[in-house]
Amino acid sequence: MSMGMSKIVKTVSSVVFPFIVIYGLYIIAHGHLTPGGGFQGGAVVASGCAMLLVAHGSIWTIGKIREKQLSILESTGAVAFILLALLGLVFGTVFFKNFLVGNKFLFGEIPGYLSRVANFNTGGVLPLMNFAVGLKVIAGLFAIVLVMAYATSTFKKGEMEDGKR
Amino acid sequence: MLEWFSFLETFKTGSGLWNPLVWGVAAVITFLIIYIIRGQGKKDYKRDTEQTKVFLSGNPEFDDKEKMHVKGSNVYWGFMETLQGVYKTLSDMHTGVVSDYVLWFMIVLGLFLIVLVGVF
Amino acid sequence: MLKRDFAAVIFFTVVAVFFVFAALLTHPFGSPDNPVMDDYIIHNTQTEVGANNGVTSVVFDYRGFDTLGEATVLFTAVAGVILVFRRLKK
Amino acid sequence: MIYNIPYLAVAALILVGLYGVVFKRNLIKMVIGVTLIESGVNLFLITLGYRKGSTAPIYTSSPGGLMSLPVPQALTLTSIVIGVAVLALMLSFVVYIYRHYKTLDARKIGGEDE
Amino acid sequence: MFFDNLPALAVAVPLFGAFLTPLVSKIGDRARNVFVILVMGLTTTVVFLLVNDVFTNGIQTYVFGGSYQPGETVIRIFFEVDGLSAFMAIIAVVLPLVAVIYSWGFMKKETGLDKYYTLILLMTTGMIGLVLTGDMFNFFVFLEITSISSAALVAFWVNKGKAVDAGFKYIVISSIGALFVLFAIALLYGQYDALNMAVLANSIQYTFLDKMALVLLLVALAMKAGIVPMHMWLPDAYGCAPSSVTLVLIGATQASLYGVFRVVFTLYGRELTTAVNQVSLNVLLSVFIVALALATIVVGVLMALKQSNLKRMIAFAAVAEIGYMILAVGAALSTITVDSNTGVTMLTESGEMALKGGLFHIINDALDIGLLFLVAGAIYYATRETSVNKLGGLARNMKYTTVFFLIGLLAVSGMPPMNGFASKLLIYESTYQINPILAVIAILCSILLLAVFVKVFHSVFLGPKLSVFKDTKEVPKSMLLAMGIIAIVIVFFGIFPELVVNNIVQPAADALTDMLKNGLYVKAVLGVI
Repeated sequence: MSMGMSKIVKTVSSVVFPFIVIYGLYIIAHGHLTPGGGFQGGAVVASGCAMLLVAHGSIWTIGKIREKQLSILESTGAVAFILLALLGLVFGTVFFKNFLVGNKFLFGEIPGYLSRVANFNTGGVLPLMNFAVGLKVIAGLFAIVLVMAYATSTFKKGEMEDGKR
Repeated sequence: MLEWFSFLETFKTGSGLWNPLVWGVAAVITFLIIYIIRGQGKKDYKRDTEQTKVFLSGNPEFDDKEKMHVKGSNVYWGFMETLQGVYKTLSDMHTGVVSDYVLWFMIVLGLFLIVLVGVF
Repeated sequence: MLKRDFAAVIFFTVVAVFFVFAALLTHPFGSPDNPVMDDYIIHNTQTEVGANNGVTSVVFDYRGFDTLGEATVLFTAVAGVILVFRRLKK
Repeated sequence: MIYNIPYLAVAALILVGLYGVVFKRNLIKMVIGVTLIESGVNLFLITLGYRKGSTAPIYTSSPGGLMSLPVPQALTLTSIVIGVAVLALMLSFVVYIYRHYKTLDARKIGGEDE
Repeated sequence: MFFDNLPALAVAVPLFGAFLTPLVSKIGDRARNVFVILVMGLTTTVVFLLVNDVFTNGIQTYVFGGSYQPGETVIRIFFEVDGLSAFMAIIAVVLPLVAVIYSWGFMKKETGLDKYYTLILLMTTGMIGLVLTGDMFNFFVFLEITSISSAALVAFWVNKGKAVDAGFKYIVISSIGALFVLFAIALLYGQYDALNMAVLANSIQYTFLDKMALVLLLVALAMKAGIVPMHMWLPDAYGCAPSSVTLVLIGATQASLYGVFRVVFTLYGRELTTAVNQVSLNVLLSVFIVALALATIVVGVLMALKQSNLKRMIAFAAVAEIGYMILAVGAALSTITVDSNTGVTMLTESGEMALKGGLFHIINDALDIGLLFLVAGAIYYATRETSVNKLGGLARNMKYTTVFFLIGLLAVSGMPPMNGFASKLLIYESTYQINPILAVIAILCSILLLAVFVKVFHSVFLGPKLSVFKDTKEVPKSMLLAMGIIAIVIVFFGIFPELVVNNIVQPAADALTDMLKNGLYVKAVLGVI
């Protein structure tokens, strides 16, 4: 598995990969309007990345992106999320206050009661949080898969010894 | 809120009292008395004679001090020997397998369910 | 091992019986009685949060703190997995 | 009573999971048991929030009418992500245990003491 | 703004620190260590301000993401900090602080330290959130954060098979426990459509499903607290984890114990005197809890006597100590009566004393067992050896460590004038009034506990100098500092027990009894009961 699968699989997965990513990003972006959200979309994108990992092997993938970079990316997402929550404390009154609702500027519009029209410019901090969580989930899930795949592939060659410390 | 004497208050336990400071003073006095009594002790005590030699139930003393060290498991050997049956049961309980841990959880859960939910 | 399996089967049955009873005694499927909290959310998600999606408004607004905890759990798992698969030699 | 069949499915899932953890010796099967318990609990949360004839609690082009309860769905989402995290960590431990003891039999690894 | 949001900041600060640690560790090792200690210090400050606030002004509630007036429907997540939460928060924040200081020297030679510190901070977050939250599902989330991070840390030394095995056991046990907790929460949610503890406490009827939820919560949390016969994961986890992690794990275990108290006294507090078939619930629960507690004490002590691995031995002693806490609280539970004149539910005087003793013993146990684990870690650091059969004569090499062990030994086995004596005296006297047999067993086991540690002291520190440990040196200063802090606190608590009981323990005990007397916990949220 460390060396990847056949040429056909590699090519097909490379072709399908952008569509999966776009679909996942669509789910993330429309989280406050349609079913889905940061977690679901993030899981879609991460599974797309995992598909590339399976097709091309862990050695190839770790050459493209290292788990440390993913870890930093994930930290960034988490920090963005908690900062949005803390901004509620600064601009609003309490932690996790939805301070963007009703500001007419950024995601601030309020849909009418029982309105069935999808208005992207609504939801307050919800879309922003969706993006933060989406980034976090993409990086986090992919980091887990990548680390496990890479570590188990190196096990076979005996790079990581289990000798006495 | 804190007064200075609150540090010195006696600790009440419902029916008894416990004041560490009084206890400390008492301990010091006791040690003083013991020291005085010890001072009255034998006058024919001499250093570096037969009197100061270690007495090991009549066994000879090893030259190599390391051999005299009592290993941890050998302390309370008799106690463990007497309670052998209990320890056998206890060791059999601690199998070190996750399934058994979860099984114990299930047993306690079952007992609680029978008594607290089923019977009452 | 026989004693263990015997105890396991007995208590497994006990737990099973109580779980089945709990399943039968829960409110009938499809008709929760008087869900005050959820009805409030359904009616106010558009006006209070400004989102059409009720679930997302719960996830990120009404129970946003849980989501922070959930994100933390994922973060913890990533840190744990990287810690477990780290290189042992400096 | 007959309407409670989904809850019986929940009980069955949890019990199958417990069976896997208690009676199976293979570590991977134990992990599967834990995830089955988790699925059972998630299913329970979701079924608690269902209202007969209702739609998802999303207003965008909804047909109108009753909506199912949103809170259990959010709780399930949280619970699923937690389950993924637990699963990842458990499997990494299993990988290392296999690496070290060359077996997945729970009775042959570790041992209680000294 | 700062002082209004203390409950949220108590969780947000360590969490933010944990998210930032991977970024900060790019700068360098030293910067990371300083950063982590600063974050922990800041958290400690915030928590102490919050605790002070709670002890002077009563229960604090905090609503996440909105405002709330009594009388409205409870929708959002609440933090509800009463005396017990504040008391546990002190433990939950002090132990990691000491552990981080200790780690500076102890973990110097290890790799993967940025993740290690991240996980320690996350564990702190989990414990603080666990004890402060007033929402059942939030409780579950924090329970999972605590267990996942602890499991990863238990397996820190992955090249030892036993450590990974212990980590696996720990995570299986704790995730099953947490899942049963979640199932119980779902049962309650299905009936009352609420997740807030105060709302649930107000509406619980003690139906079949409520009973079932009570049992599930009780047993699952008891398993996480390490109560016999579900304690077997605890020696594995405590014994294999690095000592600094074990110190924090003690806090995690006690946070689960807090969950037991919270469920019994607060969530089901109003139903405790319900009589079913002429037996009232509190007596029934009390019989069960006391039986488990006695089993915990006896098994813990007897197994501790048998162990030859130092850390496992202390771990079994920790099991026994947990038994003392729930013994006291279980005994207190049986004394709940309804005053026939006023109709007020209350504990008898000996019951209140037992409650106080049990709660006081929680903080004492955290300190005593923690100090012993740190000493065991110091011995491992200096000699790379944990078996008491191979150690000996270390007092000649490690003077300070010996003194710290002696203090811990005296404290954990309840010798005057240490803090363990004060709390155990409370437990003995009050349980003697409730049932003399309990006190007798407790005292006997305490003597055995002393025997266990005297054996360790004799075989590890005393005796002739062994040639193997000729070059053994005293441990680094940061480790000595960490042990010194705990030792000083132990001696202080021992010499001024009344001060501690009046100012820290009494509010916690009051928080439990107030719920029985007038439902204060519910009133703080709903306004009325």
